[in-house]
Amino acid sequence: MQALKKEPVFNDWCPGCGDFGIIRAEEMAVKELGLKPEEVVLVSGIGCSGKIPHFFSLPVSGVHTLHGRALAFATGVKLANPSLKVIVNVGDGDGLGIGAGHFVNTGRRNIDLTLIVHDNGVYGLTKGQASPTLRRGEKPKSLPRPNINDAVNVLALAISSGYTFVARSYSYDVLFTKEIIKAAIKHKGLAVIDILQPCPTYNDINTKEWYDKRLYKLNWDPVVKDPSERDAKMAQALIKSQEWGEKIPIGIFYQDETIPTYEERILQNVPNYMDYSPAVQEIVAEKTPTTDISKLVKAKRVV
Amino acid sequence: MQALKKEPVFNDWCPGCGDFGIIRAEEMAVKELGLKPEEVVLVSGIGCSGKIPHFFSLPVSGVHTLHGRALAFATGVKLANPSLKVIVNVGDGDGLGIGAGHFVNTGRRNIDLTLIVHDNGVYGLTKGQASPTLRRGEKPKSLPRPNINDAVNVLALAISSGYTFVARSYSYDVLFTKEIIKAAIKHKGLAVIDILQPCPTYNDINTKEWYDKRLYKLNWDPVVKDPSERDAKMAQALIKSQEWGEKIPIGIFYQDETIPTYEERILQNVPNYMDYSPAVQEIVAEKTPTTDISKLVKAKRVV
Amino acid sequence: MRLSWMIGGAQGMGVDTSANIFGNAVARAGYYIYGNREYYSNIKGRHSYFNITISDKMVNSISHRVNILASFDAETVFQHFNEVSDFIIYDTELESTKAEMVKSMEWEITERVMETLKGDGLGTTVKDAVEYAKKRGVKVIPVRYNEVLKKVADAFKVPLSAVERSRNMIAAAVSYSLLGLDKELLMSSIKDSFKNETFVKYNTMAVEEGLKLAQNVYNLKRLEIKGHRVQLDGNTISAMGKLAGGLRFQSYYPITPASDESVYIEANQLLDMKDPKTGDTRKGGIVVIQSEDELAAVNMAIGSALTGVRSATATSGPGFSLMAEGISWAGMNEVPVVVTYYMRGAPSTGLPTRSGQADLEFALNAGHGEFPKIVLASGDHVEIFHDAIWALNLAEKYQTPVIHVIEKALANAYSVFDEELIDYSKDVIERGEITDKAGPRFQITENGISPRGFLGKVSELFYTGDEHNIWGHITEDSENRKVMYEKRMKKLDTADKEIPEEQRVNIVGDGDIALLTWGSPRGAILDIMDELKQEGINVQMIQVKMFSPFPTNLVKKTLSNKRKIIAIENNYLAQGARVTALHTGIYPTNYILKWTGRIIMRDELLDAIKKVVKDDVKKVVLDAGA
Amino acid sequence: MRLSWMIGGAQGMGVDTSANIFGNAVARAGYYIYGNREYYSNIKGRHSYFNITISDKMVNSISHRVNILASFDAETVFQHFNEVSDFIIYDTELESTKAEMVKSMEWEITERVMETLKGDGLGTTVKDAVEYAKKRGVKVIPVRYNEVLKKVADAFKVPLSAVERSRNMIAAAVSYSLLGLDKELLMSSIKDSFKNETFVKYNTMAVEEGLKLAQNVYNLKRLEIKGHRVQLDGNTISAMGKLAGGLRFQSYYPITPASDESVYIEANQLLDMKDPKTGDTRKGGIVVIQSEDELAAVNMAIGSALTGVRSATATSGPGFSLMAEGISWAGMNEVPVVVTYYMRGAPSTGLPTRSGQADLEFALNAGHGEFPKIVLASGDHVEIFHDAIWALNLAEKYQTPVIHVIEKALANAYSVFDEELIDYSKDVIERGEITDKAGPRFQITENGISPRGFLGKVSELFYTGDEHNIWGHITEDSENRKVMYEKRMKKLDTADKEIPEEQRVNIVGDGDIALLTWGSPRGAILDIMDELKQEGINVQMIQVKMFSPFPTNLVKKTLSNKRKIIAIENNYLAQGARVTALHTGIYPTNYILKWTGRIIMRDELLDAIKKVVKDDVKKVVLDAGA
Ligand SMILES: Cc1ncc(C[n+]2csc(CCOP(=O)(O)OP(=O)(O)O)c2C)c(N)n1
Ligand SMILES: Cc1ncc(C[n+]2csc(CCOP(=O)(O)OP(=O)(O)O)c2C)c(N)n1
Ligand code: SF4
Ligand code: SF4
Ligand SMILES: [Mg+2]
Ligand SMILES: [Mg+2]
Repeated sequence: MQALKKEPVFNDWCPGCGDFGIIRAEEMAVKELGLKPEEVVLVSGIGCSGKIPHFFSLPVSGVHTLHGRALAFATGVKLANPSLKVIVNVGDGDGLGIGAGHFVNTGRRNIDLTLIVHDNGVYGLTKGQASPTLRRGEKPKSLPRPNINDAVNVLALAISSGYTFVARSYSYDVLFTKEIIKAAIKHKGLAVIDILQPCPTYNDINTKEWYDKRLYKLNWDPVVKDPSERDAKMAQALIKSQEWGEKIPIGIFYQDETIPTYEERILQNVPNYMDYSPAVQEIVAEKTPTTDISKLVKAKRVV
Repeated sequence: MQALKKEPVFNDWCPGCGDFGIIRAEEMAVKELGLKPEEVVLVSGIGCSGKIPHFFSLPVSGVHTLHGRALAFATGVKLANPSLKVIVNVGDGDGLGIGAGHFVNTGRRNIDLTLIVHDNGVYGLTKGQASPTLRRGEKPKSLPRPNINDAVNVLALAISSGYTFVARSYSYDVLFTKEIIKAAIKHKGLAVIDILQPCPTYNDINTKEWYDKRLYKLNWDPVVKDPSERDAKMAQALIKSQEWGEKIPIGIFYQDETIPTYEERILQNVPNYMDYSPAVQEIVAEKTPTTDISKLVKAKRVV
Repeated sequence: MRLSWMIGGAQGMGVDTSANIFGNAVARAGYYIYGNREYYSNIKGRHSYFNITISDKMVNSISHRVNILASFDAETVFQHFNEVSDFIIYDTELESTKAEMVKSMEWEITERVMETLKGDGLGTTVKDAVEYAKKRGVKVIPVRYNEVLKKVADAFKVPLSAVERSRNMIAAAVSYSLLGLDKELLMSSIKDSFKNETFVKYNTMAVEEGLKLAQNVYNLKRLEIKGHRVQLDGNTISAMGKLAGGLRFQSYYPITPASDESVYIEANQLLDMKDPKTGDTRKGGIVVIQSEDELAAVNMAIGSALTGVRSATATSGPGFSLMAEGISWAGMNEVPVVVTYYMRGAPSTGLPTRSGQADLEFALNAGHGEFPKIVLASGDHVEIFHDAIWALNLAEKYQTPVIHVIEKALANAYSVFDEELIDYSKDVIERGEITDKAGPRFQITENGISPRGFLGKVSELFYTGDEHNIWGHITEDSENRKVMYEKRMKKLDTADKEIPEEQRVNIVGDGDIALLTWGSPRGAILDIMDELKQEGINVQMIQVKMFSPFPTNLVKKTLSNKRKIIAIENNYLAQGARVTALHTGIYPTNYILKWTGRIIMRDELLDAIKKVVKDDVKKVVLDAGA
Repeated sequence: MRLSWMIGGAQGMGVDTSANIFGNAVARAGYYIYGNREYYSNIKGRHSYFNITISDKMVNSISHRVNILASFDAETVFQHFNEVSDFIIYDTELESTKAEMVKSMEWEITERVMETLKGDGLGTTVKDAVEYAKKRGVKVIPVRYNEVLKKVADAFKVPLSAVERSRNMIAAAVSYSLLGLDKELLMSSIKDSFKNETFVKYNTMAVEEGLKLAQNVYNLKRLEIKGHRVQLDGNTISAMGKLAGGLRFQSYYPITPASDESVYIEANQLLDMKDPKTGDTRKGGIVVIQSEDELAAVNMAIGSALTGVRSATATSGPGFSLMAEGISWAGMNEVPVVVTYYMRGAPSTGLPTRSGQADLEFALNAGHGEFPKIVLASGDHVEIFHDAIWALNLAEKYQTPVIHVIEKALANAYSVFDEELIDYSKDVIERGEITDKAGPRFQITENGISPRGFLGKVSELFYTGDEHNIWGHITEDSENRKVMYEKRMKKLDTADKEIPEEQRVNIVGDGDIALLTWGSPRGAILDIMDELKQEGINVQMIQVKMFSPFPTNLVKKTLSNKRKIIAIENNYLAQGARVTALHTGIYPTNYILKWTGRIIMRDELLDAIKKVVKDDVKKVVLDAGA
């Protein structure tokens, strides 16, 4: 039981699962960016997708959290130690069903995180129920009857919530996905990538064949270079995000680095936040507190 | 203690609170539409705004639920008894902070409900913390330091989530608000009205004076008359929803009745749902079950 | 007479299907069956298995040691070779596969397997494992699966891959031969199980071939059957109970092992309903809604219940945690809502597809503040059915949330039993105090129960999670608080007075050794009581079914003056015994506990009880089952 | 010596401010003070009041019956006229206001007031209420508030409305006169309280005028003071304790009565920190984040804790319900996280601004599954401070969630006490087993504690809510499950062995009547022990501070052979006594309970104990306080 060296973890995704493309792209992105393993923390939710940190082949750290809550954990990790690179992988049910509240509200903070949505249209690990990205009227083989909910528009939702890097990719296009992930990690601020991820086991609608004939790459400039461009770029991205059907665009829809990150906003109140963050503060000196609250106590003196 | 007749409830909102305008408009709308009181159910969340059912002057019913969960309760009420008119009042923290997950996912269902957001930029009942609609950098008198979160774009979020009636109003313009509420109630599908509601106690930025010089009424056709118009109307609404600053539009941004309601979707599976809904089914006949599950049991017979 | 059979294979390879068909065929021969399913939290590739006990009497447990192991992959051999007493069926082509080559097997297991084999001087291949078993008297039946499948493929002129899914049926067929039962039963079972004609054909031929590979050993005879028998798992029977009990609204968020219940209800949403006035039957629809999370699920059900509709949700640990706030609201607002709580391996995500009884005290205390909550736990499939109806009645009678606990061990297990046991013509529907007149919702009454009007039927009904007056309006008045709070709490006393204690606890046997338990261990206990007697150990099973209100008097009386009180539970703390102690002041003298996520099996339990009684061991920790 | 004073008025009218200033001035004269605040869940207009006890010795309770009632509106007179023994200060201009005209007063209260007055043959005006009190020996001090205010307004040439907020200070000043203390103390207190010069001026003059309206009655002398004294409420002192204890991350979602703690930390986010190596002091920042809900709050704190940062969140009932799932994850992953649980009136939204002790069993059992959880509850302000530090230590030592319970009754009350009581130079910081080497996070150890590495300091750290192996990777292996689960649970035994039981329970007195309690009732009990002795009632207070791990041996020993065991709690079920019974098998003989949301006051408690002891009443239900 007490294995001295770490045994490799068996990757138990189904053969052909789109998640394989994502993990490969993500590994390559981390590697190519030259990130130090101990500085990278993968935070994931619960679902097939959520197992990704355990399967990662690089010696990074990983936190496999709760269904829907990955962004909250990631926020805690990042703000306590802003020097870390935090990448968050969530399922579409995970991130946009049960996790939608955090999806929206994290947008409002523009924390320097990368969020990757494994968009397979189903709840994989619970046997293929409709996820929030499955369109109404569709009936993948795991559903007894056509889906009666409308799909959420992930990209428009992200833009409306304040994400400053919004992209879509396709898991079987590993190299393209890798590049998008790299761009997202490099982006200063909160990035989301909606990765179209076929689930060959349950979703027989949005298959490789289905995507292959529809996907095309955006060829435009999504970057807000000056706040004055923001409204226009946002509008074009919002309109583009509605496109789904015969043609489906992938690529970067919107990017805006003119908005301060949450970390920068904290800096306004805590000037040394980046180099003297909670994670580096020493709280104990020979068993006693290093924190001096005497000024606070004094302020409450009556005599 | 056992008062035989119901004593009037004391309305304990602060003097001048924008909520007064909302309740008046809502009462008038219900009255002018000639809705029968026992068919109207007000469902609310927790906050100053959440107290509205208790203060209503018409003999409707009211369910003052949990912080953030009003839409879930309302969904249960409505689907169990689709003949009811259900109006949901939430605070902005209530509906878009803690309740954002339900806000988004209810959009996917297009249930025939009316959602009214009391948008005052603060958490009123907990003493004025920033709500999700307060813009970054703003410092109402109740905040010790400027707000470091970005505001969520309520209207764009609603449109991205699938709401089929999306409007904004202003609580001090009671007659206009009343008309918008009437339109929302009459709308077949899920309607949301973001009502700008000054909170004179905590929010000294978005005051009456501030709004009075900025607000203008939309003068356009927001209605999708045919699915082919959807993308264009949605795009124009999304773009318009970004407008905030010197000029702030109020009115109906988007309306689409070409999408079936959730109730209509249920009808596909349960043909007599509207006239033989759960609420009218009798489950007991002289103490014994009326439900005959013998076919289900038979299907499981081995011999 | 009892016979144990196990089939294993990778998830997605049809192990369930073959286990069901095999069991079904045996049941058609007049045998009772209990079958337990074990599987990983994984969709494809991990090891899963079904362990079945066949008996001429009703049976509610499985045995760790099985007579027959039907395998068609290497991992099944490695995981179970040590659990077999009579026969191992295995694939000869895998003989040289080494344990360390089976990547889907967790390394902890691989290590143990290798140790065991090496300890016996053997290598680490399938052949070695089989050898190990052989040395211990197990007979082995090598099967050339690919050859058989090729025959089938050739006969139908299809590629081998098309008939791949018949592999498991071959394993089932070989073992079926050993039983000596009519081939026809198995064939008809196949026919009834597959809708797709082609599959029937492939499987029929594969089975024909498989049947040839072994001979009758056990000599089972066809038994006479009176009436009908049904084969039902816990999820399905809970759904059936709820439907018969008048459930009309179910909200759920997918979660193992709860969601199958909701999916079943949804699939059978249109039901025959009798009109109480005309007597005519017509179709009526149940509303089933997949919500965005469990916060929504419970609150939707509560909203629905306010309209007078019997409403429920079903979940397991993680989801139940999210329902605590809603349950507290329902308690405060006296809303009849049922939460079917499927307990699985906890804490946190835990062992999502394994079983456990570690959430009992949480269920009892979930939700801040004090309010009456009724908590009942079923011990077998038949109990689940009637308890599901009962739960709906209790919720409405006492206008408060009811938690119905069902473990994964029952949810995903099935049993074959006499259909008359779930005859519900004698189950009553009690709706409690209902009014169609407007008036105060929360009238103060002696027994705490106030006449309840329905939203949409009565106007000016008010509800609030804040403390409220009789009209449902907020008040912070101190005196009102005192009285209204007391009124709510009194309902639990009323329930305690009204619900016969005999219905709240099952007491079986009259020995001077108390086996204090609840939920699924009931099955194993009942199934070994005779053997214990033969060993001179006279036990009495005290199975608590309702933990709130607790049947204090009866349990106290029953536990008094026992020679030993042995707590038997699927958890670490013996939570059922803790709750019992809280109410009775009586503590167990001994413990038999298991928290591996696997069901308590009758053979390990038998050994453990002997150890406790004969060797006076204070606590036995069980761990059988791969 | 003890003197009780009360001031009331509509929310938003500055009642708090005047109560603080009044108390502050009296404290400057050398008196100890305990002040309790009652208010509605409302922003403006509802009745709120402060009830203060002044004493020459440290005091931790208030009295229902007050010597002086300072009122400046009608509702305060109606709500409290029946609670005063010596003086009522009231506004003469309101004399003709009838109870039924006061719309902000809840009708339940109005009805009772009218009944009381009518029962005495009186009308229902303020004058009648005052008359009622007079008949019972209360002296009345009529004040013409508007006249005084007009004077002030005229003096500064501002409209009356500008000085409106000085009304409450006049009431305070009139009562201050009765005490006979130096005017200067009050004046300097005003100066120190308002940043705005103009307010100081208005209030100074208003107070000058007010002071003239009454004369010295109580003759309080200035007392000698050694060292410093502080005036602190529960929210603030908890924040201070956390900060001293090394808290570096606090997440919160606004909720009464918890959020003031977080707001205080945020406002004091930049702190002096000593560098352990150089000894230099520099500023360091605490991260405080207002999350979108409590699900996020708890999980953010957990995420932060994984980086080795001391992390906490603070909430009350509804929010805590939402944290159950996260707490279970933290238990599974052995994460040191502190949840400060402010208990308020439950269930559900309940009485959001009132107090309660009804969530104890929920706190103990929150989160599905079994995992060690440490739960401690403070009994007064000083305890809160040191317990806050202790909680952070325990969390890290035992690598598990710690729940620190503080009631609203302490959170919003303040006390004045000797500053040395919160000297923290002797509070140690214990971080438990920490490692900076890569390696398995969940090593199996004898005491259950595994060396903990931090995210960002050590690579290849893995966490998962699923059952995991020593590396933090998912495994469903049965044997690993058994061992890993046991390892986690052992930590609670280790904690139980290591934490001295004397620190987990406060035992005061040596009588043969046990007063079994926890949390805020401690104050009232301690404050009446002398009086009880004088009545011949010798009691011993057993205040349980830590409910998990429970100090079983010491409590059992202490409770044994008591003549009576009286459970004293702010709830219905006597939950603390239930938990005690679960662990010790010892049940209370009597109960004194209160669930109105109001604090237990020393005079009502004194009466109740006498009733229990002398008249042998089984259970007394308290209900004092408007
Ligand atoms: C609170 C809670 N509810 C439900 C579950 C059960 N659950 C596990 S995975 C899953 C859905 C997974 O779907 P998705 O997020 O789309 O991820 P995928 O498996 O498709 O990658 C659910 C509902 C859970 N673990 N926790
Ligand atoms: C789960 C939970 N968390 C926190 C609270 C405390 N709370 C009460 S009202 C409120 C915020 C109200 O703000 P908003 O929703 O904007 O409504 P408003 O008062 O502004 O109308 C909060 C956080 C609660 N009741 N429940
Ligand atoms: S179920 Fe779908 S998403 Fe999950 S592992 Fe299999 S293919 Fe991938
Ligand atoms: S605090 Fe603000 S929102 Fe609440 S009642 Fe007062 S003015 Fe209205
Ligand atoms: Mg998915
Ligand atoms: Mg608000």
